[in-house]
Amino acid sequence: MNPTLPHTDTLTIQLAIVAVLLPLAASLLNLVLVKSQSKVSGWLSSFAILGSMVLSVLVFAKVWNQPALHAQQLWFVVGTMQVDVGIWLNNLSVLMLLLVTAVALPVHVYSIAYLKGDDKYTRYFAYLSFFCFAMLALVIVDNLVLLYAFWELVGFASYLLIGFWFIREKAVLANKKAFIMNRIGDVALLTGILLLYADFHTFNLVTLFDNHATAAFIGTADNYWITLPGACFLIGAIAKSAQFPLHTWLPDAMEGPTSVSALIHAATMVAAGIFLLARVYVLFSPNVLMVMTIIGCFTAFMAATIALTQNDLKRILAYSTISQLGFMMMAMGVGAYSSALLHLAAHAFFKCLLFLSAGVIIHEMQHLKEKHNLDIDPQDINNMGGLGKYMPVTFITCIIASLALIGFPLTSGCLSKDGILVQAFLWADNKGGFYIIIPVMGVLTSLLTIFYISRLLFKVFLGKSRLKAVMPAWHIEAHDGSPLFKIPMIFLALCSLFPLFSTNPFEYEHSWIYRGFAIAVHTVSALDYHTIVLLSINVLVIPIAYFAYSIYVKQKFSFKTTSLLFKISFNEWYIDRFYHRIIVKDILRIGDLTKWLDKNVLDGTIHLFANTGVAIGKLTVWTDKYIIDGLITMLTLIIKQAGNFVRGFQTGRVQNYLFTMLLVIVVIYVLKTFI
Amino acid sequence: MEQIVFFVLGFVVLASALTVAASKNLVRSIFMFFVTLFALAGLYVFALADFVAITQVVIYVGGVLVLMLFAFMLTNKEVLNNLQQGSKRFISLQKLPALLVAVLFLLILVNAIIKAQPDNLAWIQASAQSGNVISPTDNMVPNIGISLMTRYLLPFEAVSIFLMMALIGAAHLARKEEHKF
Amino acid sequence: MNNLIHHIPAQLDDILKSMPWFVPELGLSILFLIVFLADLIAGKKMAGLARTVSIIGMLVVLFTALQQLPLVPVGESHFVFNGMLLLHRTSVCFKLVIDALAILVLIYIPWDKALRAHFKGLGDLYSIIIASVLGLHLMLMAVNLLSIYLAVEMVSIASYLMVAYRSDTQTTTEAGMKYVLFGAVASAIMLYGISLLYGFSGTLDIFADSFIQNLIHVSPLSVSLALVLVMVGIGFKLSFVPMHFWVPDVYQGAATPVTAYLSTLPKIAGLGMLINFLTPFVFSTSWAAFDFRLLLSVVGVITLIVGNIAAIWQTNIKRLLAYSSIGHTGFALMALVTFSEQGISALLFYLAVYAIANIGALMLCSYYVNKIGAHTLDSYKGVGLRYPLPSVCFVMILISLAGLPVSAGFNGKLLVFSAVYDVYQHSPNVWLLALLITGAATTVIALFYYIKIPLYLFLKKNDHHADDLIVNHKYLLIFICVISAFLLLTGVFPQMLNFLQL
Amino acid sequence: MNILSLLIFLPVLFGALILVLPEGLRYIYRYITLLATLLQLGLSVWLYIAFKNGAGYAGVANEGQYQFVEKVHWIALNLGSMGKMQIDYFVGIDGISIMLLLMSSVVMVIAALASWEINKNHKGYFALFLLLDMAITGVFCSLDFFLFYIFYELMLLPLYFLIGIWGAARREYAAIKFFLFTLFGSVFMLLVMVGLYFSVKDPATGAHTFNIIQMMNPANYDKDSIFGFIGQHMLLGLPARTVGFMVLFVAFAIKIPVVPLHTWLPDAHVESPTPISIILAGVLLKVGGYGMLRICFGIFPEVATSYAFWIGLLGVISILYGAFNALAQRDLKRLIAYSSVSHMGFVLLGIASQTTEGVSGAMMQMVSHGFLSSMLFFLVGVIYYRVHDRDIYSFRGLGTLMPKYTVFIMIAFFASLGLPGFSAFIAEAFSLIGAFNSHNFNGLLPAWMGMCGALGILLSAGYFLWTLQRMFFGETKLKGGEVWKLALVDISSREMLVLVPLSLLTLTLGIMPSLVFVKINDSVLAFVQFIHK
Amino acid sequence: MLTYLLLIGAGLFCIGIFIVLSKRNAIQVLIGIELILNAAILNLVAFGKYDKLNNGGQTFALFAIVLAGAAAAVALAIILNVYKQYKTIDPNAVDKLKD
Repeated sequence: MNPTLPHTDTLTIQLAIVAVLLPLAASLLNLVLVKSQSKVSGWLSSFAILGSMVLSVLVFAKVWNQPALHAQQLWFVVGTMQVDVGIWLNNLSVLMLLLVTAVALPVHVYSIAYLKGDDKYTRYFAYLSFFCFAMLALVIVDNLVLLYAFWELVGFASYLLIGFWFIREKAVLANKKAFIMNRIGDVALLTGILLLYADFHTFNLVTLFDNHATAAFIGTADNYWITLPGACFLIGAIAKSAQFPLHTWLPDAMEGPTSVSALIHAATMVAAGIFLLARVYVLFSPNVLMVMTIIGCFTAFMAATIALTQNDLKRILAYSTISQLGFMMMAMGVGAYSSALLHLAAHAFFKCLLFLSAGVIIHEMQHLKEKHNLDIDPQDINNMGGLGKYMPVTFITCIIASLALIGFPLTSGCLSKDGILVQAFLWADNKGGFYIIIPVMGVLTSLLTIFYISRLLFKVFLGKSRLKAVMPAWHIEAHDGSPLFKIPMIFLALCSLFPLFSTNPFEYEHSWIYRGFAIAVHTVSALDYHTIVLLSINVLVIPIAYFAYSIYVKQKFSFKTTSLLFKISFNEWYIDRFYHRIIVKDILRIGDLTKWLDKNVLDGTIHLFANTGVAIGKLTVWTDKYIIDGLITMLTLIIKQAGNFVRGFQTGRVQNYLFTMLLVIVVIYVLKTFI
Repeated sequence: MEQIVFFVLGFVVLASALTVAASKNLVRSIFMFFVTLFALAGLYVFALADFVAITQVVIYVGGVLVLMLFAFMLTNKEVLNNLQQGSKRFISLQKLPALLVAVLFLLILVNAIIKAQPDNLAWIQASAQSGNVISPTDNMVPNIGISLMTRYLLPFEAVSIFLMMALIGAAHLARKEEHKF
Repeated sequence: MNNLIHHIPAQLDDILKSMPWFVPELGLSILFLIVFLADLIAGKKMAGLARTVSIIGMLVVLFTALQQLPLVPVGESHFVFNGMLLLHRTSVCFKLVIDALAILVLIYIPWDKALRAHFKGLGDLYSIIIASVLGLHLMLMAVNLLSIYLAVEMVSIASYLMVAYRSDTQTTTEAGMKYVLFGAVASAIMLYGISLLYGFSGTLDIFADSFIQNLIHVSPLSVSLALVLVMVGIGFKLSFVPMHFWVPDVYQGAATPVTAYLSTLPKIAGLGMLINFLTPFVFSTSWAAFDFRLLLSVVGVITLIVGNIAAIWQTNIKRLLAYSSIGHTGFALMALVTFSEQGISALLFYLAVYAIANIGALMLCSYYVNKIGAHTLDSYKGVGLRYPLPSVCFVMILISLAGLPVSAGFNGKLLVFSAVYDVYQHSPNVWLLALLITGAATTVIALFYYIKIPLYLFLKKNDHHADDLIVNHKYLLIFICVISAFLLLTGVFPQMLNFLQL
Repeated sequence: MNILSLLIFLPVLFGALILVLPEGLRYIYRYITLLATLLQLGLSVWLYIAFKNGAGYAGVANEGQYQFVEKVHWIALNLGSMGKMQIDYFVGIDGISIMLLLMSSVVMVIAALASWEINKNHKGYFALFLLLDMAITGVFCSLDFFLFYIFYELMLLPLYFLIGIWGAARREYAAIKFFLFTLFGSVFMLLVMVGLYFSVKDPATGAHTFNIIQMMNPANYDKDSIFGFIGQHMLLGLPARTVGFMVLFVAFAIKIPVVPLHTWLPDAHVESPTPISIILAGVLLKVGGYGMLRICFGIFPEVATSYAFWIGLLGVISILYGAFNALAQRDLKRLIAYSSVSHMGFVLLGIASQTTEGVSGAMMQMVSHGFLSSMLFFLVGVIYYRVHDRDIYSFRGLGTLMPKYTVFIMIAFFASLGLPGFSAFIAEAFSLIGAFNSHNFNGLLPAWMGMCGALGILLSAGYFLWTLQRMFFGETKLKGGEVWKLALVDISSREMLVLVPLSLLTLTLGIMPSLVFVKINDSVLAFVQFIHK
Repeated sequence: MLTYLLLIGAGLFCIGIFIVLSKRNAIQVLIGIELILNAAILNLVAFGKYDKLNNGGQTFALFAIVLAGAAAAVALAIILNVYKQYKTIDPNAVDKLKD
C-alpha cells in the first residue's frame, strides 16, 4: 500500500479490496470445499456478495464526489518497466462497485431458488461468485493489464455460465460463439493497450488518463497513434457490449440460466464496454467518437426493430438490451458521458428485473410443460398469455420495469433516457445539418421500444392463455413462486423508480449520478424546449402505441384489463388499417428484414469468417502436407533417385565397370587439359 | 636395314595384337599373343635391353602363356565354343563402346606423346651429352646385376616375398582338397 | 658397369645403415616365413597355430614400429635403401595404425563362420595377410616409382588372394574375379602412367629434384596424362569415384573379415602413399601443370555424394557398408587436400577411428550371420530386442561411422573440418568450401541409411524369428563391446589418440 | 563436484543403475527414474533459490557474472602447426538458463510420471529416458560451444529410439523424419562452430576457444578470420557472418520450430508415446529458443539486428500458420502439436523484437509453454491410454463422463489460449508488447506484426473452444460405444499428481510472474543491451 | 626411334584396352591386360636406354614382367575357380553380385 495515504483512505482501499475478494473466496470455497449440490453454496455466495455490497456502500460513501483514491503495489518488473497492481477509486469505479453488488445480490438470492435441484448447483454459485469477483475487480483496477485480465475473466465466467448446461448443444455453441466474438474485441483491446504502452510506456490508468500532461500530449501527439488505440478500445467495447456488428453472441447467450442473463448479459458484463469507454474517455478522438455515435445509434435502432418480431421471451429482452446499450454508446459518442452512465445504472436495475421476471415465467412454463408433458417451448410468448392474474407480483414488477425501459415518467428510465436524447439533440444542433438524424433515430428507437415491450407484456400477461385454447381441460396453476423470487424482484422494482436516482423525477440534471460526472467531462446546459418536446413524445406515444398494439392482438383481448382504453380505441378501423398497413406492417417488415439481415448477413458473415478460418486452416494443412512436406519428400526423392541413378552403373559386370571408369577418366582428362 | 627390321617388328607387334583383339577363337588369340610377345622381345632388343628381352621370352612365353593354355584346357571347351557364336565381326554394336574408348585413348596417348616430344626431352638430351646412354656395345647384364644387388636390393628382396606369397595363394586357390568333414 | 662399381661401397653402406630404420619390415619378412613354415609343418594338426604365431608376431612388429616413434622426431625424415623408401613421422604413425588394425583383423578372421568353414584351412590366409602388411608398410614409405608399384602390386595380389580365398563358393570367386580383373587393369594402367612419368622425368625417385624439374619442362598435357593414369592405380586402392565400381561387389562377396581388411588397411596405406606421392608436386613452388587440389577436391565431392546416395538403396548390410566406405574415402580426401600437417594428422585420426568402427561393424555382420544367418536389412527385423548388447554396440559403432557425438567418429570429423577450415581461412578456395558443405550435407544423407540399421534392429517388428544357430560367440561379442567402448571413450576423451598426432 | 555437473550427470548414474539391474526388477525402473528426476528437480529448485539476482549476476556476455560455474580442461587435441584444440568442460548458468533448467526439471518429472504407460522394454526405455534427461540438462548449462553441441546432438539418438520403439503406428517415419530434420540443422551448425573456433581467441590464453562467452565479444575475433568483424570474408556471395548466422538460425529454427521447417514436429509429436511428446513439446522446443538466444543472437548480434524484420516475420507466420493448421486438425494430438508451433512463434517474435519486454515475454513463453504443453500432451495421453483413439470426432460429451478430466482440460486449454491469470497470458502479452514496442524502441519490427501476433491469440481461442465444444460438451456419444464408456474412467490419483501441480504452476506464474521475471530480468536487460551495443 | 617405340606402346595399350572391354572370356581379358602391361614395359625399356647409370628402366621392366607373371598366375587360378563355380568364364555372365 501507498504509505503516504491517510489512515482512513487506506482503510477505504482495504475495504474495497475485501469487497472484491469476498466473492472470490466464496467461489473458491464452493469449488474446493463445499460438497456439490450442497445448499450451503448458494447462501455462501449470497452472503459474500452481501458483504461486498455493504462494503461497497461504505466505500461509496467515502469516495463519492471526493478526490479519487489510488493505491498500487509492485507486481513484477520486466526489464526496466514496473508493472503494478493497484486500485483506483474514483466516482466511476465506486459507482460501478455499488451497482454491480446491488444488482448481483438480488440475482444471487433469486438464483438460490431458481437453480434449486440442479445437479451442478454448487458449480453455478462458484461461477457466479467468480464472475462477481472479476467484474468488481474490473471496475476498480488501476492499470490496463489488469483491466484486460479481468475483462477477459468476466468473459470467461460468462462462457462458463452460458454453457452451464453443457449437455445442451445450443448452449455449448452459444458459449463458444460468445467467447470467440468477445475475443475479437479482446484482441483489439489488447492491441490498443499495447499501442498505448508503446506510446506512453505505462499501463497505469491514473498516469494515462487522470493527468493533464497526458491529455496535453494526446492533444498534440501524432493523431494516428492516438486514434488507433482509441479505435481498438472501441472495438473492445463493441464486442463486450454487443454492438453492431459484433452483437450476435448476446441473443445466443440466452441459452444460459436466466438469472445469469439477468446479471451478466443485461446488467453488468455487457455494461463493461460502456464502462471501459468511460474509463478511457479522454483517449477518443472526434473521429472515434463519431464512429461510436453512429454505431451506438444504429445498433439501438436495429436491435429495437428486431425485438419487434421475436417470439422468444429472452431473445426479445436480449435485443432490448442490445438496443439500450446502443443508447449508452451513442450517448458516449455524443458526449453525454454522465447520461450514459446514468442510463447504465438505471438500465442495470430494470433490465435485470425484466430478466428475472422472464425467469419466473419461464420457470413456471417449464413446470407446466413437464407436468403436462407438452411439446412446447417454454420461452415462446405465443404459448403464454393471461399469466398476469396468476402471477401478480411478477406482473407488477414487470410493468414497472417496462415503464422504466420505455422511459415513463417517475421511473429511472425517464431520467436517463431523456438525458441522452436531449443531449443528442444538442449535439446535433451544434454539429448542425445532417446530424439531426442521430437523435431522430434515437427517438424512433424509443417509440419502437414502446412497441415491442408492450407487445411482450400483453402477450405474456394479458389475454387468454393460449395453452388453454389448445387444451381446454387444462387448469393453469402458475404462481409467483418462492419468496426468494419475489423479494429480489420487488427490490429491483423499487430500484427502478426515480427516487433512487433523483429527487426530481423529470430533470435528469438533478440526478446525483449525473452530477457526479457532469463536472468531469462536459457540462451541457439543457434548459430549453428539448425537455418539453421529449417529455411530450414520451407521454404521447405511450397511449398511441398501446392502442395500436391492443388492436394488433385484438382477438385475445380481455375487456377487464382494457376497458379503460376501449373508448380511446374509437377509431380503431382507420388507425388500425393505417398502422397496420403503413406503420405496423412496414415496421414489422423492417424488423423482419433486420432480423433476416442479422441472421443471414451478419451471423452469416461471422460464420463466413469462422468458416474462412477453418478453410484457411484446411488450406494450410494442405500446404503443410503437400507443399512443405512435399518439398521435403521431393528432396528425399531426388536424393533417392540420384542414388538409384548411381546404382544403375552397378550392373555386376566387371567390363561395364571398366568401361565406365575408363570413359570417366578420359572425360576428366579431357576436361582437365582442354578446358 | 635396321630401320626396316624395326618397323617390321613394330608392325608385327601391332598387327598380331589386333588379331588377338579380333579373333574369336581363344586358342588363336593365345597364339597370336605369343607372336606379339616375341615381336616385343625383338623390339626390346632394339631398345638395347637384351636381358629384358630374354626375360620376356622366358617368363611370358614360357610361363604366362603356358599357364594360359593350361587354363584354357582346364576350362570346358564347349562352353568356350558357345561363347564364340556371339558375333563374328570385329566391329559390332556391342563392341562399339569398347572401340570408342580405345580410340579415344589412342588419340589422347598419341597426342600426349607427340606433345611431349620424347626425343627432345631435357634429361634425354643431357644423358646423351653426358654419355649416360646405353650403347649397343654395352653389356648390360652385369650392370643389371649390380643394380639389383645395390640400388634395387630392396625391391629385389621384396619381390621374393611377394612371389612366395603369390605362390602360396595361387597354390591354395588351385589345389584340390577333399572336404574334411 | 665400371662406372657403377665405385658406387657399390657407398650403396652397400647405405643399405647397412638403413637396417635400423627397417626393423618392423624385417620383422614382417621373418614373420611371414615363420607363419608360412609353421602352417606348413604343423598346420594340419593345430589349426590355430598360424594365427597365434602371426598375432604374436604382429604384436612384436607393432612394438618395433612403436620403437620407431622416438627414432623419428617430427619433421625429420630418413631415406632408406638408396632412396627407395622414406621414413618419417607420418609413415610411422600410419604404420602403427595399420599394424594395430592388422592385429584386429587377424584376431577376427576365424570368428567368421563362413570363413572358418573353408575346408582348405585358414593357414595360408595368415601368411598372405602378413605379406600384405609388409606391402602396406612399403606403400607407406615408398618414394620411388618402382617401390611404389611393387608395394601396390604386393598389396593388390594379396588382396585378390584373400578375396578369392574361399574358392568353393560362388560369391567369393565371383568377387575375386571381378577384383582381380579390375585391379589388374588398374595396375596395368598405373604402370603405363608410371612408365610415362619415368620417361618424362628420367628418374624413378620422386623426391629427387630432377623429377619435378624435368617434368616442369614437359608439356603439361602429357604430364597430366601420366599423372592421371597413375592416379587410376592409387584410386583403385582408395576406391574413389570412378574407381569405386568394384567396391560393393567385392565387399559383399568377400568373406566378412576380408572385407574388414579390404575396407580399411589398403585404404589407409593408399592414402599414406598418396601423401608421399603428392608431396613433391604440392610443395614445389614452380609446379603448376596439374592442380592436384582441384582434382582431388572434385573427386572428393563426387565420391562423397556418390557413395552416400547409392548406399541409401542398399539392403545388404555389407554392401551398405561398402558404399559408406566409399563416402568415407571422399571425406578422407577432404582432409588430404588441405595438404597441411594438421590435415594429415586429422586424416590419420579420422582413418584410424573409421577403420576401427568399420571393422567393428563388419564383426557385427559376422556376428549376426553366425547367429541367425542375417545378411540383409530385412533379416535384421526385430533382432535388436533379442540381442540387445550387440545391437546397442552396433548403434554405437554406427554413430561413430556417421560422425555424431559422442563418438570418436565425431571427433575425427571435427578435426577434418577444422583442418579444412584453417586452410580455407588462409586461402579461400571455393572447392574447399564445396567439400565442407558436401561433407556436412552427406552426413545427413549418410544418416539416412545408417539409421536404417537401428531402424530394422529395434523399430521394426518381426513375428517369425529365424532360429538361433547355437554357436558360442563370446569372444567376438567381447571384442565388439571393446570396440564400441573404445569408440565411446575416444569420443569423450579424444586425447587418448593424441599419440597419433604428428 | 559442482552442483551443475551433479545435475547433469545424476540421471546417467541412475540410468547405469537401471542398466545393471536385472530384467526381473523392471517394474521398479520407473520408480528409479522418478527418483532421479525428483532429485534433479530438488537440485534445480535449490539452484533457483540460491541463484543470485542483481546486475552483477547478469551473465550473458560477461563470463565473471555466471553462477555455479565449473570450468575444467577437457579435451586437448594436437593440431600440429595450429597448436592445440582446447576444449573445456565449461558449465554455468545465468538468468537465461536458470528458468529453463528449472522448467525442464519439472517437465522431466512429469514425463517420468507419464512413463507409467510404457509396457514394453522397460530397461531400454528408462535408460534412454535418463540419457535424454542428461543431454537436455547439459544443453542448458553448457557454456562451451563444443560441449553444447555434444549435448545438443546427444538428444537426438535417444529420442529417435524413444519415438521409434515406443511410438504409435507411423513411428518409424516420424522418428526418421525428426532425426534427419534436426540433424540437418546441426550438421551445418558444426561447420559454423568450427569456423567460430578458428575466428575467436581467448584473450587470456591467446589460444582459439570454443567458449561461447568469448565468442560474443567482438574484440576476441582475429583479424581476417572467417567470422571476424574486420576484413569480411565472403561465403557463397554473402558476408561470412551473415552466412554463419543463417546456418545457426536454421539449426535452431528447426528445433523451435519455425514454419516452414516445422513439419517434423506434428509427426514426431503425434507418433511419440505420451512422455516423449511431453519432453518434445515441453523441453526440446525450448532448446531451440534457448540456442537462438544464447548462441544465434549472442554470437551474431549485429546480423540478428539487421535481419530482425525477417525473423519477426517468420515468427508471425509461425503463429498464424500453426494456428490455422490447428484449426483444421481432427487428431487431438496433432492439434496440440500445431498449437505448439503457433505458441513458439511468439518466442521468435519476442526475441526478434530485441526489446526487454519481448525477450522477457519470449522467456516467459518458453517456461509457460513448457508446463502447458506438458499438461496438454499428458491429458491427451490420458485419453489415448484408455481407448487408443485421439480423433476429436470420436468423442462427444466427455464432460459428463469424466468431469475431473474435463476440468483439467479446460484449465489447460484456457491457459493455453492466453486467459489472464495463467502464465501464457503474461508471456504472450509481453511478447506482443515487445513487438509493438520495437517500433518505437529500435524500429526493427513494424506494428502490424504485433497485431498479426494478436490475431494468433484469437485463433487459438477458436480451435481450443471448438475442441472443447466438440469433445467435451453435449450428450455423451462415443465411437467405441459402451466399451469405451467403461474404459473412460476419470483420472487416477497418479494422474492427479501430475495435473494438479502443473495447473498450480501455470496459475502461479500467471498471478506471480515475478517468480520468473525476477530471475531473468538482469540477464534480459544485459542481453538487450549487449545486442544493441 | 624413341617416339616410335612409344607410339607402338600406345597402340598396344589401346588394343589392350579394347580387348579388356570387349572380350567375353576372362582369359582373353587377361591377355588384354598383359598387352597393356607390355605397352608399359616397352615404354620403360625405351626410356631405359637413356638411363644407363641407374638403369631404372630396364630394372623396372624386369620387375614388371615378374610381377605381371605372378599376377597372371593368381588371376588364372581365380578364373579357374570361377569356372568351377559358374561353368563359364564370361565376365559378363558372372554377375550375381550387383545392385
